[in-house]
Amino acid sequence: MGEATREELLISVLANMLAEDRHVAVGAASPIPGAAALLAKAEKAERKQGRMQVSIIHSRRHNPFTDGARELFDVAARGMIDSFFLGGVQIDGQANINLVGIGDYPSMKKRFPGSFGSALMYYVVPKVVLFREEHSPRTLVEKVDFISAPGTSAPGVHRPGGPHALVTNRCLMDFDRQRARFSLRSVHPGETVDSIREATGFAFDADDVAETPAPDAARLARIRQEIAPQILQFYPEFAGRVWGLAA
Amino acid sequence: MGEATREELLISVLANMLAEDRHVAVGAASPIPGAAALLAKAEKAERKQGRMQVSIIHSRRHNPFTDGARELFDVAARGMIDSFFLGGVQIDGQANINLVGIGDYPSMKKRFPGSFGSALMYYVVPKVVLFREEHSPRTLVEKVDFISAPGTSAPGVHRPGGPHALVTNRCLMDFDRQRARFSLRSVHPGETVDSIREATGFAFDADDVAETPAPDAARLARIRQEIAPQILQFYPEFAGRVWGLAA
Amino acid sequence: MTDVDHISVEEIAEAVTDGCLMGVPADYSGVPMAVTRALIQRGARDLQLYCLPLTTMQGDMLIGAGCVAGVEAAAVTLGEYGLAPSFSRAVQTGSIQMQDSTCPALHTQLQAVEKGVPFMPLRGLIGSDIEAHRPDWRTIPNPFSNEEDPIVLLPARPLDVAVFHAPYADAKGNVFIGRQRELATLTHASRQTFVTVEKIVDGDLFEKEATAAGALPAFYVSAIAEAPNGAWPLGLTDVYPPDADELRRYAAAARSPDGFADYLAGQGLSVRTAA
Amino acid sequence: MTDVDHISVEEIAEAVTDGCLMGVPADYSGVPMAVTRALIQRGARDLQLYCLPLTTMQGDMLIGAGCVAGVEAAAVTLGEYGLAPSFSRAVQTGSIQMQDSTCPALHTQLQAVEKGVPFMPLRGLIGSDIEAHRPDWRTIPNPFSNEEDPIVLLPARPLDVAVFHAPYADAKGNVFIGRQRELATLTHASRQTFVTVEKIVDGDLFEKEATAAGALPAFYVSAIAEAPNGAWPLGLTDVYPPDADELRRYAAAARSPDGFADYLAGQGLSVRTAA
Repeated sequence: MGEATREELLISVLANMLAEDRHVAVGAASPIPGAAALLAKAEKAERKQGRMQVSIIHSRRHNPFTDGARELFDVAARGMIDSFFLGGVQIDGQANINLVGIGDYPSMKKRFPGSFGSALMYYVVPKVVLFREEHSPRTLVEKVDFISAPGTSAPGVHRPGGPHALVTNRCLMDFDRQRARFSLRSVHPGETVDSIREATGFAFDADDVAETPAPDAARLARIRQEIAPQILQFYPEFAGRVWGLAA
Repeated sequence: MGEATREELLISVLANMLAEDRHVAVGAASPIPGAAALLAKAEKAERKQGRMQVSIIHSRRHNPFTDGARELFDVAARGMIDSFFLGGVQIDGQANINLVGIGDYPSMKKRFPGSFGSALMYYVVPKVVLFREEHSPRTLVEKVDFISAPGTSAPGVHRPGGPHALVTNRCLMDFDRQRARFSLRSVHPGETVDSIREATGFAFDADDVAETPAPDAARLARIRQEIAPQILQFYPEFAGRVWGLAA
Repeated sequence: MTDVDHISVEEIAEAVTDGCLMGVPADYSGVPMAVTRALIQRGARDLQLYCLPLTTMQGDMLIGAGCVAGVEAAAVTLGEYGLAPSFSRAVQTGSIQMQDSTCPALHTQLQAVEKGVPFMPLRGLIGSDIEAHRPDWRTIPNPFSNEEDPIVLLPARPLDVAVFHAPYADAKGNVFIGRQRELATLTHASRQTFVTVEKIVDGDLFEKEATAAGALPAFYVSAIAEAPNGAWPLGLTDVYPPDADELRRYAAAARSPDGFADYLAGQGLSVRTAA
Repeated sequence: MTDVDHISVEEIAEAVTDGCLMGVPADYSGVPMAVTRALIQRGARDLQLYCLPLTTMQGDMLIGAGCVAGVEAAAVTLGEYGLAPSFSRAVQTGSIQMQDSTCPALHTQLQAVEKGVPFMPLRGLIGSDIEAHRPDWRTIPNPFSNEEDPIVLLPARPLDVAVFHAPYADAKGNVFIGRQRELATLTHASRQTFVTVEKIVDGDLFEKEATAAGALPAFYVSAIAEAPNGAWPLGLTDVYPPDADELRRYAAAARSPDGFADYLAGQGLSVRTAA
């Protein structure tokens, strides 16, 4: 079967966070979160712990919405989406995320697409997983240049949701909403607490740091045999690159 | 061809008010307004003055809405319905309408169904035609027992729409929104200003009162040959009674 | 594999617990009359009916049978068959609490739930006696206007349960609602939604965009029961018309409490005796 | 008889007048690329794009061609083909006014128009730099809460015109939109709506509830143009996929102004010279 690839490790890490969910939503162009959600759903079904709705907006087949493009946001605002994934051009130590660009707003030095749905989703989805593969001082910064959505809110602001964890190519961090601070939970194979510190532009805690566990053989087999063919249907480029599959 | 029946006279009177409309909506169980709207649409088309959308909620065929039961109200609130019809258990001299019941609210001496959509439609549809066949001191009262929707609103209240006219079995009255007062415009055959005063529970003006004109031969022929068969499709009982048609 | 549990009409009636706030569809949306009879059968009590936006025979029967404590509606009527006799009696004797509303307000208060916001504005209303009797509504000055412009805010009204009847569900539990999109809002606004259907069909409504457009997705549905003719004696759009004779019979019978009780008895049902 | 006028793609481009506020659909909703090219052809200028909620190649081309004065969007991107180069340049040089928003806010501001209300509330937003740069939004204390509970009200944003592409219209002018119901809201919120379709089909979508469910009624539509392959090189759900090669070609070419101009020239188009 061979070792888990980097992508398979990330799929496994993300799937762990979704194990108990009833509804996981995945935005556009997110093959790794999409695969993680489908994996978590399959494992939950096997454990006979009930159904999991996986809504992948990018995929006609896995997009269950019939009330137009606003329905995802409506469902989320009602608290009915358990987990969602957000990225960021920049993410800072308070878990503020920036999807708009680098430099001074509005002209910016480098403009990126924009905030998408983050300025609602980050507030209302109980478990938002920040997922950014590139882990560098350029992406993980002291303070973002533009707050697409803040990591925490003032008392009194309706904020049932927020950041749960940050997953990168190098590690997994938890986020403590009370203290507005990240805590290194596990480093991926080849990384150390020091290498993470070096690659990170913000301060974080680092007690009880483990190595990120690779998926066991059963899970790895499931990813390759059961999940990969599904991913092929709507992320053909990704499935080709990671698993050598062709549509 | 014969004389116009009472129902045909009313259809003709109502149709006159709709001649220039782009969108007329008709609520449930309103065969006479429904027929009037279809007549006005046919005549407007013949005059080559453009299209008229006639939305008859009761009829699957003439109900054009696909956004659920709220769509009629949304369209109306945007000011896109030109004319609508409302009735009333009671209608008073200030054009307040009561669809809720007789006596003291909430228990009432006699309870009727309720206000339906009147508490929005009456405010936002530019030309609301009050249509109540029974014309008696019991229906046309000094002051309604319950205001389902008021005839006029205080300055500052968003009120682009409101009462345009009152049509009954006996007469046609205009409503002056500035003065909040009805004015007798025409009496149907067999009625006089005095007979109307006797049958009406509220005071009204009566200058320049004409006799309500019967539909001319061409219009009467159109009602019977073109409109009646359409009405048969969704008001079979009415079409049977008035025109002897059977589905 | 279906994504939704299949249960019986009686189990749905059990799941609609006494005292709950129940969303009730209009006569054109698919009225769950089989479940209505099962609710009377089980002696349901203290139901609060939230009508979207009106009710006909369903509400009148539940009220007459003693299952209802309160009604919020824009109308309770038998339509072309006349006034709703049990309802009128119950209002006049004060045995139910009637909260008068207007169609768009009933839609709007569920839209607010749907959207996860605490309120939504609506035009109209101001100066009506409906508004005068709704201390739960709030009028504010429109914050976007420089001139006087009062506007009513309606609070979100989350429902405990919604029940409706539909032509069919597919093998996965997706329900065909067609253009009765008020059923989607009703479902979104309810903690639980139970659906009875004429039949379960093979296939998946989501396979084609053309059929997906009329589907309510399975993940919103708590459970489904097959109930052929489940809207009878009311009709089901494009499937069967109302049973006019039966509706006339009901309208006549319900004019007196005895006649109503006889009508129920004819269906093996009885009026709940007071607790 | 059709209920809607049939005109040409070029006539639609004429009807989208310079300086108007134009509603623009997302890549999954049916993007009117034929009309986009016709707008560039006629030298449209000062368009204000309101994106529902994002734009891809359509917005980037219009910006690059000099047709756009402002953009309100949750994102402008070529998606898997990378950043939107003309957009990024235009923001960086200040040649367009960018009003950053977020998907649900863009939906909500049109829902407010749809409902005929001056504003609608939305959760989230507070404390973001999006909110900080939107003086047109207002935060109020939730009037239904006894505790501190600020909530943002978004003003209704009526559009001058909306243009989108759909699989087909029927003989009466009813347009199939399937479950892209954001196109219904877009239409409801626009003074005029023009639709291009792959083809006009016989019959009437309203004959059956099953097809009526996916229809936008003809009376909302100002005019229709037949435009086979009218979304190309973008895709049209269930009809054809995006033309990945062409999109890649565009993404590469648009990286420089010269490359962009060459790409346009390859389609017989050119960048509008400044007035």
